[in-house]
Amino acid sequence: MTVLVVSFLLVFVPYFIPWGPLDWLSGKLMTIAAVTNAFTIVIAVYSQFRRSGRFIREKRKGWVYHIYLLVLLAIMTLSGFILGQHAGAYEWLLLAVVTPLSSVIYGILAFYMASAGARAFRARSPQAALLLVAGFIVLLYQAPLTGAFFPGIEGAATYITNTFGMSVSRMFSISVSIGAIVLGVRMLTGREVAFLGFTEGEE
Amino acid sequence: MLLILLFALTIKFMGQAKLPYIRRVPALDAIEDAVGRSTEMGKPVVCSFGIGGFDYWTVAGLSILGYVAKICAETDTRLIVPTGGGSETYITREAAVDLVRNAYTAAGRPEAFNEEDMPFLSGEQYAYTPGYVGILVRERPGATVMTGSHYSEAMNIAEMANGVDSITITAGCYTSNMAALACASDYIMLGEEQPAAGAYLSREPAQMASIRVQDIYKFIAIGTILVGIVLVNVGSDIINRLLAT
Amino acid sequence: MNEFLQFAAVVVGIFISFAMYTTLYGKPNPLRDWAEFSYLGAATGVSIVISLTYIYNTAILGIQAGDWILIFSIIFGLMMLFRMHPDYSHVSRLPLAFTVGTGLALSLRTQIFTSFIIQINATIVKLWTGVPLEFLYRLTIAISVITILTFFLYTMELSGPLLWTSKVGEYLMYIGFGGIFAQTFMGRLGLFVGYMESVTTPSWKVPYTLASAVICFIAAIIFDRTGLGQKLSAA
Amino acid sequence: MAKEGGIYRLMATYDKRWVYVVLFIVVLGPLINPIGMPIGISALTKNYYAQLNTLQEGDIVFDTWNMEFSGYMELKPGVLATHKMFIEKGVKLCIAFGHYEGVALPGEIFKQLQTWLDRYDYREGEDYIIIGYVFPNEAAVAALAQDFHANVRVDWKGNSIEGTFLDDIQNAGDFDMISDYTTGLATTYMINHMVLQYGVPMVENSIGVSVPGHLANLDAGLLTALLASTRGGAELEYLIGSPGPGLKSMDAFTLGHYSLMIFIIVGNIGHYGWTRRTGAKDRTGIK
Repeated sequence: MTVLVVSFLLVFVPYFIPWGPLDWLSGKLMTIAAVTNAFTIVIAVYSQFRRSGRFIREKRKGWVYHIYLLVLLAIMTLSGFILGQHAGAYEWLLLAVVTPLSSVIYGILAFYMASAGARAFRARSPQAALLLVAGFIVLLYQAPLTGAFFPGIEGAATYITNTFGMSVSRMFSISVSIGAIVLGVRMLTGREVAFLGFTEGEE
Repeated sequence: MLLILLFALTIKFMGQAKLPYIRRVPALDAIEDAVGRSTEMGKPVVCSFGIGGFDYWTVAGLSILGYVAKICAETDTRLIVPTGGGSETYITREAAVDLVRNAYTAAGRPEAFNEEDMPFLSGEQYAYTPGYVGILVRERPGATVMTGSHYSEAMNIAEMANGVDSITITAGCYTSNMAALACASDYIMLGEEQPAAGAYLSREPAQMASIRVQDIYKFIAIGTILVGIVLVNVGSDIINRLLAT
Repeated sequence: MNEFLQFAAVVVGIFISFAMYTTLYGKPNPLRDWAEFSYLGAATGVSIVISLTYIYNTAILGIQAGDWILIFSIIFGLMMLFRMHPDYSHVSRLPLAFTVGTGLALSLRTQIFTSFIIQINATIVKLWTGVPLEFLYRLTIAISVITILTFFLYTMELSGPLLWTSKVGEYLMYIGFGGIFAQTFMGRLGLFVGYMESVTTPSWKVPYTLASAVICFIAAIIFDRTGLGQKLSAA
Repeated sequence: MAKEGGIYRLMATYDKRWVYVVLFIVVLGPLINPIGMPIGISALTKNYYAQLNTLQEGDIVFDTWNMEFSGYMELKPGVLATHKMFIEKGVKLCIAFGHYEGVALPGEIFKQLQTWLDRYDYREGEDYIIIGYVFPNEAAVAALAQDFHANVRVDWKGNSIEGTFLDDIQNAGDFDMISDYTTGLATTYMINHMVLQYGVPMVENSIGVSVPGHLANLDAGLLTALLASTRGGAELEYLIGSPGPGLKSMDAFTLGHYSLMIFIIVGNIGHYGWTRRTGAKDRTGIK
């Protein structure tokens, strides 16, 4: 707890009271924190290993996939360290597997959004009707072709996005920041200790 | 200094222990109905609390999970809680497991609690998502309650849940996600509704107090904006300058 | 990397992508799982390498450059790893508290400005600037922000004027959502189109793309019809 | 499929997967043989173009690629067009990644820009330096903003950055502009710790998902310009008069939007016809 508060103050205060040594210290603390956080990847990987290990040991359905996964992981890591990041299996896998799939995985969301939109944009209540109309106008504007033929659409669309849409985002960022602040204070005043891994049982 | 003022205010209001009134969020009734429905159909309920660490949303999501667990324990409905998805979720998971176990114990049926139903689907977001979807496809739950901080995988899950026609109750934790989820799911807790619901359910003083404090801030914000706009338009930018400091 | 390897990378990449797209068919099938596990394995590998490189470049080199205080980052980091062992997980609480503390400080000290004060400040503007359209914009923003904020008040019964404003706020919010949904869709579509563009240029990729698409599509159907998919898939 | 409610019901409750198939076709089709539809230029993009034109030769731009490869797929046109402008103007770039997939980007991007690199003799080390993956989390961003050289000692290939144009950089304030391409990774942190603290102008290439949020920032003056998604990129290509992937994919883009709209219309017609006959209800999140 004390560590928490102290480290908080050491980074928090210098932002408002510019004073050489303090700035230096806070800067260093930030770097340290950054590096410390970087270590958590090891834990994530460890838990991945444990899970796969369980699958393989108990010969659960699909355990072969887990062996494949671990092998791939090993190749990737070793090659990355031994041959460096710009050569060998590491680079090849990066180009052949990681980069395409990371695009696909997010790209698939386009389909989900399409089907969701096609299902949800039905004028069945005032709210839904508003959603439908607004969404439709903006969609219409976003199709580049429309802009070429009816420049007028831009006015309507930007009016929707830059006023209503923007206000929603703004309201939201306001309320969330409030929430974050309050939660932060709760943590600092020790009202929220669960995040340190204490659970209700221990407290 | 404005910031210090805010902090002082927060602590002061957090200090006072009196439980404020909290409006009931409509989606809560939806949760009850959904769980009831899946009980009748003998289907399980899937409830997740996000892939974030202990942030604003996850705290709320956990309270809602506790509530769902309570109903499930009482009505003897199978509850599946996919966990993991982020490098911090190994902490939140411990809390969640405890929460659910307590709920079953409170309902007097500790033996019904089965930790195998709270699988840890790895710390990677996009290993978590297929795992989650896999659960939905295999178990075909009657209700899917997705709370806490879910990010781009939320659409993915919501659409799948809808595909296996389970009632989908989601909570959006950022704007574009809310807009999308509002379309994809049956009931949605829009942003702040989620913490409010969490506080309403958990009845935990800290959470309720913070909702109260947040409302006060919102009032301050509204007031400032109103006054500010009026002043600015009669030609005095005092508020802007004050805030700019 | 020689020509053939690059070519192979491209082709494999295209095929594995379409294998992943078979998710959309909504039925389990081994192709998809193969793609998924490949991604998981490879991506995890990358993240290990990169994170450790970052640690090396920042901390180790830093210490070598005489920045002794950075030694703590290593110590804390190692203490962090005790999280993995249930009995000693308490050791990791110190670095955890430290990182949470600093993180909290970092976010609080600025977030309150960027997403609270400045946002409010930006809403307080001269409504009438002589341009009617501008006036419309600013008025709408002011009204929307206020009304929507009232929609999110919880510790009091919404009644009288509040009820009214919150209703208005709700409607305005749904208009906003309409726009936002469209923008989000544009984003995702852009991503998809962008990727498809990259697998169709230069034009020699096209046959491979189409072939992979067809193969994967048919495979998905077969796996579903024959029930093989259920048997061979990972879950 | 069409039981009571007939065709209407079919129109209201068709199998989702038809949407998927159609989307695939309308996107792949025009990409394989383009149609070349005209496009309109949005005000946002005009502003972005104007902002970039304020840069002088020799200015140092902090060029942060806060995107996964997927994000690059969406922002590609914007990224390429923007960098063409940078190269043409002889701006010095300090390139950083916000995601580990970033290491795959330079090869890809500079391959696309090869002709421009040659034409303006734009070299790594002299004109641009890649400092690699330096933004694992908020703390790192803040630290780097406060003291650049204490946090960055070598570039992504391990060469020291001593004696390069980066010697002029002490803290984030010494950059003339931040040009960010974001999928929402480190961007908020950069706004908090660089723009807010050191007042560096920041221009943003944002994926469509983050556009609403960044519009608020733009309006609040935290960002100086915003380029929205693939479409913005295409428009920028049009403005700098160098057609690229963006303009090529605009047909697919248009058709993709139109197809969704058609599905919506069909759905609504079906919904009306169906629900009016049989009091049936279908569900979504909107009350």
